Amino acid sequence: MQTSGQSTTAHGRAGLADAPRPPLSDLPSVEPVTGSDLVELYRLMTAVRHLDLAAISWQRQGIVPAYAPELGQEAAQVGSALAVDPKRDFVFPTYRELGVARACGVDMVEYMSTHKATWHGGLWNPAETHVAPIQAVVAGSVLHAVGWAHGQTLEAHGELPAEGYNVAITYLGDGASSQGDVHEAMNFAAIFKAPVVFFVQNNGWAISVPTERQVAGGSVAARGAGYGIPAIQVDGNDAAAVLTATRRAVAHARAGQGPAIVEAMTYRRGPHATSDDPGRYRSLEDERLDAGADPVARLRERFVAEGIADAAALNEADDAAAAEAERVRRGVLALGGRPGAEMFDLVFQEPTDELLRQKANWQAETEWHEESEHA
Amino acid sequence: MQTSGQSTTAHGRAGLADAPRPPLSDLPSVEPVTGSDLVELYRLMTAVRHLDLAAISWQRQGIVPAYAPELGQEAAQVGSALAVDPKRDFVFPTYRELGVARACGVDMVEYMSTHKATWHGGLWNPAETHVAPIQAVVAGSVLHAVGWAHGQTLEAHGELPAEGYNVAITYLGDGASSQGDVHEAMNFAAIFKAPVVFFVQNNGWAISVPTERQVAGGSVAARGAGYGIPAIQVDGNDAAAVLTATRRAVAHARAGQGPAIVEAMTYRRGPHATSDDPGRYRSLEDERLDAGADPVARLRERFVAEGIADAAALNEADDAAAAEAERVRRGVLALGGRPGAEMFDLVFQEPTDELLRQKANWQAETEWHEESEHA
Amino acid sequence: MHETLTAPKAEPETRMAQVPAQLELSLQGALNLALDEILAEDPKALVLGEDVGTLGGVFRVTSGLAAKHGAERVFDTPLAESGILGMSIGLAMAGFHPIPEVQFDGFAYPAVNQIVCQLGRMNYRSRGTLPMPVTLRVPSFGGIRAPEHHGESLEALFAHVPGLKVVSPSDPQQGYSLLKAATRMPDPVIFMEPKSRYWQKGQVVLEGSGAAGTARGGAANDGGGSPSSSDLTGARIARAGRHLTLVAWGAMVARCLQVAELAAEDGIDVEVLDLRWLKPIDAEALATSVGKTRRAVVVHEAPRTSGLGGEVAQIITERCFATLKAPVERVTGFDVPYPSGDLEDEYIPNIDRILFGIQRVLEYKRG
Amino acid sequence: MHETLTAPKAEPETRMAQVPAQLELSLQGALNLALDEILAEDPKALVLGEDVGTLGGVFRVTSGLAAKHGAERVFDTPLAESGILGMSIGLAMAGFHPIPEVQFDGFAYPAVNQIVCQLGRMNYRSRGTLPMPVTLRVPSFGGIRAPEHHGESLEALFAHVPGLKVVSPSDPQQGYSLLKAATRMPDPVIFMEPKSRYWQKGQVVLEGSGAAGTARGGAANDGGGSPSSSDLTGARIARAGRHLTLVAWGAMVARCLQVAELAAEDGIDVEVLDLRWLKPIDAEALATSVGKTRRAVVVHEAPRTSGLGGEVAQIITERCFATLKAPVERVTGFDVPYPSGDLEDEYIPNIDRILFGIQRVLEYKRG
Ligand SMILES: Cc1ncc(C[n+]2csc(CCOP(=O)(O)OP(=O)(O)O)c2C)c(N)n1
Ligand SMILES: Cc1ncc(C[n+]2csc(CCOP(=O)(O)OP(=O)(O)O)c2C)c(N)n1
Ligand SMILES: [Mg+2]
Ligand SMILES: [Mg+2]
Repeated sequence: MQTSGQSTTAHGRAGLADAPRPPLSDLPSVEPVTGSDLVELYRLMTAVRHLDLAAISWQRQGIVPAYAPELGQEAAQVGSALAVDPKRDFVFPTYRELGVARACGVDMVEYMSTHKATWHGGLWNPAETHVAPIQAVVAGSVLHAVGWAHGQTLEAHGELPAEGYNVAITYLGDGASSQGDVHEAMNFAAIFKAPVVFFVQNNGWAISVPTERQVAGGSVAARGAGYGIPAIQVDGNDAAAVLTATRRAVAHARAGQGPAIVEAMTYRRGPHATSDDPGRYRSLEDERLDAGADPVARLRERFVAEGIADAAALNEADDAAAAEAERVRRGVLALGGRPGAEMFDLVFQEPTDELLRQKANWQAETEWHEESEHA
Repeated sequence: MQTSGQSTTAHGRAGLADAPRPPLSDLPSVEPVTGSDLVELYRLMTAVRHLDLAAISWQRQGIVPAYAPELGQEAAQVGSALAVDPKRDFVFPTYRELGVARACGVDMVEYMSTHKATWHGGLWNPAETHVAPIQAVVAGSVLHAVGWAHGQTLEAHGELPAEGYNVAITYLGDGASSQGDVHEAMNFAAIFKAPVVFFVQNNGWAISVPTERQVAGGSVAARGAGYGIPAIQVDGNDAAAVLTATRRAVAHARAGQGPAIVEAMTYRRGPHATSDDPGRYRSLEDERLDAGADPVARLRERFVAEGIADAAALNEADDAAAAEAERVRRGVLALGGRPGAEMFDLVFQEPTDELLRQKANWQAETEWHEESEHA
Repeated sequence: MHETLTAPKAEPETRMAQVPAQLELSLQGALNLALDEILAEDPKALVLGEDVGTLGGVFRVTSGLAAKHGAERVFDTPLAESGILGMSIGLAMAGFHPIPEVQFDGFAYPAVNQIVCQLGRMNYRSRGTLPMPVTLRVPSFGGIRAPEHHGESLEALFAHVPGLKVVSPSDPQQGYSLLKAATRMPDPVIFMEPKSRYWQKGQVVLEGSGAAGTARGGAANDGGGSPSSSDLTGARIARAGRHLTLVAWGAMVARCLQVAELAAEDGIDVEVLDLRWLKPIDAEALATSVGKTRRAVVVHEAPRTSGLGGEVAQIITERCFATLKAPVERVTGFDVPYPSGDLEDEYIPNIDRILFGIQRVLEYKRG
Repeated sequence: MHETLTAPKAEPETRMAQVPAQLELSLQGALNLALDEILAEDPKALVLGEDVGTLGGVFRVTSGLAAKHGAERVFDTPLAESGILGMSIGLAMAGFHPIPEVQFDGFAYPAVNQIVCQLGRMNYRSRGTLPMPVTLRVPSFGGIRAPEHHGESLEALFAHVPGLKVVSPSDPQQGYSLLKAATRMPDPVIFMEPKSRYWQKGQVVLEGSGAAGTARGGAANDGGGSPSSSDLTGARIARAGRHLTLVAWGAMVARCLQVAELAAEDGIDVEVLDLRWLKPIDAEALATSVGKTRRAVVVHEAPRTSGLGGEVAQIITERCFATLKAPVERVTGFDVPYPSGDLEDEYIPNIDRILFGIQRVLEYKRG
């Protein structure tokens, strides 16, 4: 154990190669990623990178009170999200899934409303977008994904539909993997053969605690074998690899073979959240050595090396991303607060008399206050 | 899935051979069991068998309101308990560990007091006996064992004592393995390298739910690999095999190598508890096929086959066991109720004024009642 | 294999035609019948929990349901309460109406995180787009000499949680009618079944029997009609009286009715208010009853401090302060862990202790 | 590596000699100092939780402690609250005095099973042979515009649980003194830290500084002496007044003191009672204060229904019924999930709402 300040690093200086790997999984193979997949990945990852960096500056400018950056996790997030179909599948994010939400078509102003402290969970419609509200409880929604997925097989009355089952994908971190709910979820999923994909972003840290003091055995994917769940560990900074791995996992679940686990080995390049000070638990040198190649830069280099797209096309994506971030900034600035009445109105589908009484009292006292302020 | 009444069986008709086995573990090897180990096992298992059967009849006679039989688990319980030293180690039982408690020297009248509804947890002194109170929450004490075990390494200031660490052994069932706390406990134990043995009695059932609808992947021991915890699956009806396996696990923990898992494959031959009706979920034919050889009879046969002890010696053990059961019966009958004042006095080390006030009111109202009854 | 997920249309009518309008049933039987009818009427209803399938539940409340409605709609889960609740929430997001069971009150604690942070908040968090029509059945309270953690009273905890509704039936009719009402609600309901009353019998008027009452509250229930839905939203007068109001719920209602009979021998006419809904609490009914009797005693099994009795007493005091003749009394469990069987009669409010409470209120003198 | 487990004997005196008898400290700093002293004085004390080691806690309350007292005595755990509590219980069984932290109030829920069924009952179950000297620190209440589940008030839940003691400090002096008192107790204590007050500064008189007061309650604290242990067991008068008693705890005490100043401008002399201990509740102090003022308002952030305000109000009513001029008022959070930052000022009792409550009590007319 260390005594303070200095920490051993999450992945060790040798990087990913050292991480233990689960036995070769029996997930189905899928078509290789195409050039247009790669372009789409780049387009989205660039948009996400811009939005993410912008959000940090918005926090500094006081536009949003706090933000949890996903810097460095663009490949893991966009790559996995592109493997599902939000028209039919259902996505369960944590509090760090800007990239997932963006890739699934969630409106980014509605997304940022959580960080603006407008509404816990965000203002978008989860029932329509098939992206669940932001989940602030670590591992809080992993079981929901299992339940939703089991619902798909019930809905199908046990007959695998021609187009396969709708699939749930639930996001969790290396830290979250320590929660009892994750074990219960994996066991339930395997027992019920639920079509759910557990997508783990192992980004090396849970706030200040590195993975090796969090995940005994060293790999969340390696836990799969104990439940009979096929699992795959993937370089989470390689967008194409993430897309392929997640597509395999989704194909497995869709085909009625039950759950699958994907563990994307990546790195949280930024602080845990804007309030965090990583200097207390890791050095800049640690970060440089552990982070590996930037996933966005890496994809860009591949484009150039393989001649898939030229610099002009890539710059176009950058420009579009910058313009989008600016549009979202204006949207966030323009976003009004929610009326206080929603505190009461949205608790239940059928509000209780007691709640209506409390609302009436609140209204009376608030109006008095507003009147007296105008006076 | 089945629709009702009939169930597939826990282990399948082929029995233990079908159960998946974890990869060969790296637990240290230990001395083979000796003849006197075997005699001690038989003596204790016979005592436990008599007490267990007696307790069922006491329930029928109204001497105790309820009881959870351990019929068929004598080898697993006695075999594992003999592998630890209750003078220095600490034992964390569930509600079904009569055999463990007996082998660890707990007074059997004090033990039975729980089932007599005298005192939740039992009347024995856990601090002195190093056997924790009966735990009615499934998996409730698994984490306590990890904490106690971590305390031993803290106590030793990280220097392995010459006599090794004191070891915690925690009991859990196949059903209990589904609880999130078990996952948290295994992960914590491995992260802290705590000297703790997880002893799983996989007895095929959690009330009415067979293991294959409970334990995804089929084996609790197989989960160990995911945490980097060595695990061993053993024929839980072979007392000598259980003793050896548990000794290996204890030796591993004692030597500062961290936690270990032992999964004893056994069978709950009786009902879940005296209130249960197994006929609703398994047939007598299922039971006959799944239960395998009776562990007590099996050991007796081995004695005869190997000439370790003669029938006279074995009969002597039987007679002693019968006499003991009768002594315990009388003790249980003679066991008085606890004074109601203990409800208040034993909540805290330092009772609060409010509690003393409630006690005084209770006393006043109770005395009035008793006086009026005498009048 | 899965053909029973959607109940065939004809079945309910057929079955209903076979049962008489009124039956003598135990609470356990009434709940079982209610679940049977719910599963038949609502193709989205599901029953899940530990041992609820093949075994039919340790209290047999789900007995026969898996065989009749299919093992897909009535199913055993692994032994993990957080898992049961978390899965139910996900099933609700997928459009189902889960009716999970935790096997005993004390085993709801491992599910508290899912209940408080998820079940109670998903509708709010999602701005009403992900409703949670989940009815969580919790065999509750003590009185059966059970092992540790098998006799807890969690109503104060549940009632404090935003986004939950909480109800407890006191007899077979209430059990049947309130369970059907709860499962039809679009919001999460914690349904606390008094396990010591499971085998207690009573007349149950069935829905659709033609005998459905129209008047509100006790009148409807006592009068032999099946309560209409508006009868099921608030408290009910279990016994009318003039001198003092005993407020209770769950298993304590029957005990309070006994106490009322004993008190009547001494000329004290006690009104017994069966609160039924513990959230929202029917403040009107409390005010009406105590406005008339001017004296009240609240009875519950849970520990006294921070129990629901404080809330009920304070609601009464807020509404009836000017006319109250004495402070509201609380007769409750003590601030101690629920004791072992031998001591449970010392712990649960018994007839003597309730009578003492009544006496203190009647004899109260200001100053 | 492990030499720091037992603190070297000489260190505390050295350090104590360096610090003055009285310091200006934030609540966070006062708690940090208290933990530092506890670890130095009690070789069995341990601090554990998420990010409490290297990082020093997300609120820095454990900052520097691992470096000073050793990474074995102040250590990070994996991210699992049930694990943290369960492990603490086992450590207590092994003779340690664990001081676990859950990072935010809302993340105590996953540990409720261990808190209620194990921490609160082990002493009882083991007939006093396995005491649980565990102090669970819970950064509590709202007011910092935090994400969901980071602003909960669990005192009603904790206070209802048999076998627990519950306390909440309201300022740096209280934080320092009550944390030291709690960790010396042989029973489990839930220590609820008002996170919105962490950075609020105040004078803190240190133990052993020679300035220790002897008088009870507010006098001692206001008078500059360090409270003696008998000062730390009940409520305290944070401000004396004649016309009405405001009862509060945690972060609401400061707000009530503000309200009292405003009310004084209108000639209303408000007494502010800082309840401090939420279990056991100091019924004597409530009776004494309201016996004098004859009017009371209870203020808390938690939802109203089944909140601790009901209990406090009922205790007051039981003791002061004859002299109370009006029913006790409650000014509380609403029965809704704690809202997002933009709405939290609408949710938490604000000055206006407390003044309205005072007004209702003062203007109350019978009948
Ligand atoms: C149940 C629970 N406990 C504690 C927290 C506080 N917390 C928020 S994020 C976090 C670390 C999560 O780490 P990880 O799961 O690896 O995700 P990451 O932040 O790295 O994306 C902690 C401890 C929480 N949100 N929920
Ligand atoms: C947390 C919790 N949930 C439910 C129960 C009710 N219950 C008691 S024993 C039992 C089955 C336990 O099965 P297993 O762990 O396999 O142990 P066994 O009874 O077979 O010895 C259940 C569901 C409980 N005691 N605790
Ligand atoms: Mg992480
Ligand atoms: Mg079992």
